Amino acid sequence: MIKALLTLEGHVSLISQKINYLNNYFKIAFLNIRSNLAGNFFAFLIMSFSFFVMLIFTLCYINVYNYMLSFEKNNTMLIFLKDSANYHNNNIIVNDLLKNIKKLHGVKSIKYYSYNSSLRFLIKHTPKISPVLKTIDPRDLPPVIKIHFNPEYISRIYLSNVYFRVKSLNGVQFVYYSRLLADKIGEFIFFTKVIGLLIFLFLFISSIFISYSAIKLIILKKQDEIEILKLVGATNSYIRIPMFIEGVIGAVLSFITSIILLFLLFKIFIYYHFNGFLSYFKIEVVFLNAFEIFVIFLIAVLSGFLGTYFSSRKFF
Amino acid sequence: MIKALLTLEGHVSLISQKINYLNNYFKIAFLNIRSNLAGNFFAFLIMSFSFFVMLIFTLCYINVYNYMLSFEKNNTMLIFLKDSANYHNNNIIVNDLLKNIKKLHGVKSIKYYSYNSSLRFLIKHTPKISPVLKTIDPRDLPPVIKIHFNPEYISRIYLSNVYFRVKSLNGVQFVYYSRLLADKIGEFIFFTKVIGLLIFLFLFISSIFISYSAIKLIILKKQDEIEILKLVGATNSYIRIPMFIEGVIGAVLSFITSIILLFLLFKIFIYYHFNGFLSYFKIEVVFLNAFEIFVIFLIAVLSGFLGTYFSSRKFF
Amino acid sequence: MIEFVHVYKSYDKNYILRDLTFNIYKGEFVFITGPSGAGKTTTLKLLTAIEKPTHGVVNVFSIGISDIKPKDIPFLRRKIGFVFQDFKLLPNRTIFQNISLSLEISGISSTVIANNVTNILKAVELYTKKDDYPLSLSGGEQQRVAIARALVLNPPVLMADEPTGNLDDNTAGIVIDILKSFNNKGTTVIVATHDKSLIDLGRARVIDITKN
Amino acid sequence: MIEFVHVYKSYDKNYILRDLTFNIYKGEFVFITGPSGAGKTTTLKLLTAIEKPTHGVVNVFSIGISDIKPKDIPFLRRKIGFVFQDFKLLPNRTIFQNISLSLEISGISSTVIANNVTNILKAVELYTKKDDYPLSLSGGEQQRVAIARALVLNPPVLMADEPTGNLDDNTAGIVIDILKSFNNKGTTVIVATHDKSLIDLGRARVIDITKN
Ligand SMILES: Nc1ncnc2c1ncn2[C@@H]1O[C@H](COP(=O)(O)OP(=O)(O)OP(=O)(O)O)[C@@H](O)[C@H]1O
Ligand SMILES: Nc1ncnc2c1ncn2[C@@H]1O[C@H](COP(=O)(O)OP(=O)(O)OP(=O)(O)O)[C@@H](O)[C@H]1O
Ligand SMILES: [Mg+2]
Ligand SMILES: [Mg+2]
Repeated sequence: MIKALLTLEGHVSLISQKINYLNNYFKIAFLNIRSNLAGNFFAFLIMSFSFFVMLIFTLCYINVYNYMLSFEKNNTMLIFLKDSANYHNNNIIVNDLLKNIKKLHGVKSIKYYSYNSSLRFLIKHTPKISPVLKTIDPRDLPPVIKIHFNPEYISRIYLSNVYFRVKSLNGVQFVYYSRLLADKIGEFIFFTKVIGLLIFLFLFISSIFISYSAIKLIILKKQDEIEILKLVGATNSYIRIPMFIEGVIGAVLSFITSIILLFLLFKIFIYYHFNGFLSYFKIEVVFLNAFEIFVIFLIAVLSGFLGTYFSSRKFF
Repeated sequence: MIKALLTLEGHVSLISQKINYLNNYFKIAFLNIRSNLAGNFFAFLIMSFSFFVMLIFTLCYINVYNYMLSFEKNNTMLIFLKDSANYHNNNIIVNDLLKNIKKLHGVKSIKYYSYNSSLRFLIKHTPKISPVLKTIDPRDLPPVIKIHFNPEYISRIYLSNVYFRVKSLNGVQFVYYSRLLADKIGEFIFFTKVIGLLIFLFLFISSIFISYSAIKLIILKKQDEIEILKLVGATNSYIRIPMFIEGVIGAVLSFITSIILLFLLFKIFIYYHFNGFLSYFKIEVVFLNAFEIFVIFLIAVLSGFLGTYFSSRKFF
Repeated sequence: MIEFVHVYKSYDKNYILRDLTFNIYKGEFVFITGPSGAGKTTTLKLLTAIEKPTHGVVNVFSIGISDIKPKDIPFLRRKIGFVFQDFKLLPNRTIFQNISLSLEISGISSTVIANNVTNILKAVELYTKKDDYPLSLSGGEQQRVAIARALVLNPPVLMADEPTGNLDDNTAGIVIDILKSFNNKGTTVIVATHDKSLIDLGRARVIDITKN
Repeated sequence: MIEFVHVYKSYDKNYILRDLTFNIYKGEFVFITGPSGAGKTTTLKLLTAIEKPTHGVVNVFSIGISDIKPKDIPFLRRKIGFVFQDFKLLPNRTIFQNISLSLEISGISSTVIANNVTNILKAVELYTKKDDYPLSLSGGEQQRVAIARALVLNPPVLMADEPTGNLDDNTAGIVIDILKSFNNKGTTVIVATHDKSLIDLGRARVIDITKN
């Protein structure tokens, strides 16, 4: 009989009831937020803190990763040529060499330095000993060919292939590329990825957990209220939906706060010319791009949602 | 009359009463912890997280700072000498120079490289162009004097003083030290200090705040209980002291957990040879020393205490 | 409408209700009585699925309480107004908000809510206190708020647990009159009480759970 | 011992008590009465410094409630057992722990506590429920626990707010007997109630706060 009553009632005013409910959910959520401003403010601060730590980590990670990548990608190869007394002969050999090297896949640009420009090249690239080099007779230096590679092609195997090919060419005295560094950096990038992922997971779980505690803090205050609501006939969704709204609003607001805070800090950082300083070390500092921000935003919303989910589960 | 009663009662069994109280405070604290294991575990986890972030930051900060300092402190000065055709004359000038330089305060060691050893020196210090240098005639190079400074003496002003003094000496062609780098690094160290302090303050306040929320979470659960205790005649200290015990125990346990976690992470880091990799860049990674750990421990205890203080204040 | 058939209820193997059988018909006014600790509150809790019987059958609106689905419980409770012995008012909502709660959870529009709540507050003589909070009311006033909350949804069944425990005889008389008037309009009313004078005042069927 | 001299008490400019003057002497048994909302509970709250008078003087043990220092309040409250209208028991402590609370906060050793609590639990006939939690007790049983907690410290003054509101006549009689026996041992007992039959049962001086 009660079921018959319910379905009847359900059909009569289903739509207006749904609207009333929806209206109510938001009303209750905002009422809850207002009625426990202090508690909600704490929750908000804790969540902001957690997202802030997460954002800072992402920012650092992305910059370290970029830096590492720039190491790997900026690889150039120096080819020192045999010094031939015969100028004409020399020219032919060099032209041959350049042609051969150009044929290699992934070579972006080739530059030939005669012994004169070779000295200028050395002076430019090793400022520390430039005064010494200035005293050197250019003719003592060998000509150099410098190869730039297409970053997409670069890998350890590719580089060592090119190395052996070039070495076997006529007129080449010595080929230099920083193989050791490349190896080490490859290894480091791998671990940066793995550890970055681990830390990110850790931060994600922590941020769910922090949302959880923050919302739990609010729910604990309302434990008796929820008990009474249930006794008076409130459904689960009536009790939980406003909480989810609260949780997600909290997460979004905290996220916005922390991203603004991070952006301001970043601007201060730039303002004090650290960027200039770091670019001295060839470190370029970039802010998070829209996609990264969006991903973290989704994570924030998700952690607000999951936090509410877990903290409100036990009551039902 | 009530006061008379109180003082009488106070004198009769003061000591046994004090012992009973003390006994009780610890009993209540442990009872509270046990009776709200879940809540306390959350609080513990949140606090661990906050201390962990703080410790990681300190570890990174100290390593970055050390690295910066090593830059500043490892400063050497290279003095390129005028090339004299007269060998004998040359020797006298060099000896004079060495004597004069030795007189300067803060000079730790001096090394003279004749043009032969000058080349070896260059080859050793600029491996990237060593194949080029190998083709150079040693006689084209000037002799070099290298000065190592006592790290304690080094400062920008000191270095520029020495620079001008040495420059004016007889037989000196050119003095090189990386002033630009020193300037930039000095600036960077300053900002590292300031920003480090700011972030540390931020983390300290956050960790108080997190202890605050964690303990608030526990207190909220007990709000009614506290109200009733007060109505039944409990004094403030009776209610608050067990909370302080709880708060400090929580802080200490979380601190221990997070330092152990950090140490394990550090060991994993070392295990995967990052240290070796970083030492390639002349970065030496060190763990926190006992003093630093102790300071953060004090901060942990303090934040547990202050957290309890602020969160339990409003009830009285 | 309400059936108890050989109902047993125990907490931790301690039987409170033993072989309790009775019927309450639509539109009746019934007193449930027994001394302190006899199981009056427990009997009412069985009717709203706050507790389930250990043995036996409890039927409310032809629904068996033993096998009711959790998601149907809220809808059952909306059909039964319950005045709790300890009132169970929300301390951080005003009297008005406390009473409108029962209507809000059913998704009723706010104009209807305002109207109904005002009427019921006038009936229990608490309209002047509508913006006060429960903790600032006296025990008797809180009891009347609890009654108002149970009645505002105009439920087919009203259960009141010791509804006059904190009321002086005058106010108790007013409350009984309110319950009677709802009963006259067709509401089934069940009152649990130990108060002999209240039973005398009500003059209705008495179910003594200790004599079953 | 207890003096009310021209006491006024208002909440938000709304005067509840007007020019209330009375005396209660050491060892007396007194009923405070009046209809629901008259200010009985408020009167008792004034005695334990839960509220302060708006005008007038309230003296308890010759201490003026208006100028008592916050740090002296706990010691005043330990001298006055208070049975609250809504019991105020701790839900997460057993009956035994609830009652021993009053003793623990005074720093009394646990052997003495165990002894005293056992005695008082037997007096209110709840010894078998000593390890249960308050929420699993009936309303009347909870009321008796509240009484036991107020009495266990053997205070010079005992105040009970509607101590039999949830009790049937038999149990109410037992409670009144307990109060009387403590009164005979020298405890000053003040009972706030609207229940005429209880006042008849007690046969003691009645202060009607509405007639002052
Ligand atoms: N959740 C529970 N767990 C264990 N025992 C309980 C629980 N609820 C009630 N009881 C016990 O069941 C018995 C009956 O309780 P109930 O509340 O139904 O009594 P009552 O008739 O309403 O009494 P009163 O008039 O005092 O309110 C009591 O002895 C009580 O201790
Ligand atoms: N904290 C408060 N704030 C505002 N008004 C209050 C407060 N406490 C009590 N009142 C009002 O004071 C009046 C007297 O309350 P009190 O609790 O003293 O009544 P009572 O005589 O104990 O009644 P009952 O028998 O119903 O318990 C009531 O109308 C109540 O609404
Ligand atoms: Mg009951
Ligand atoms: Mg009262």
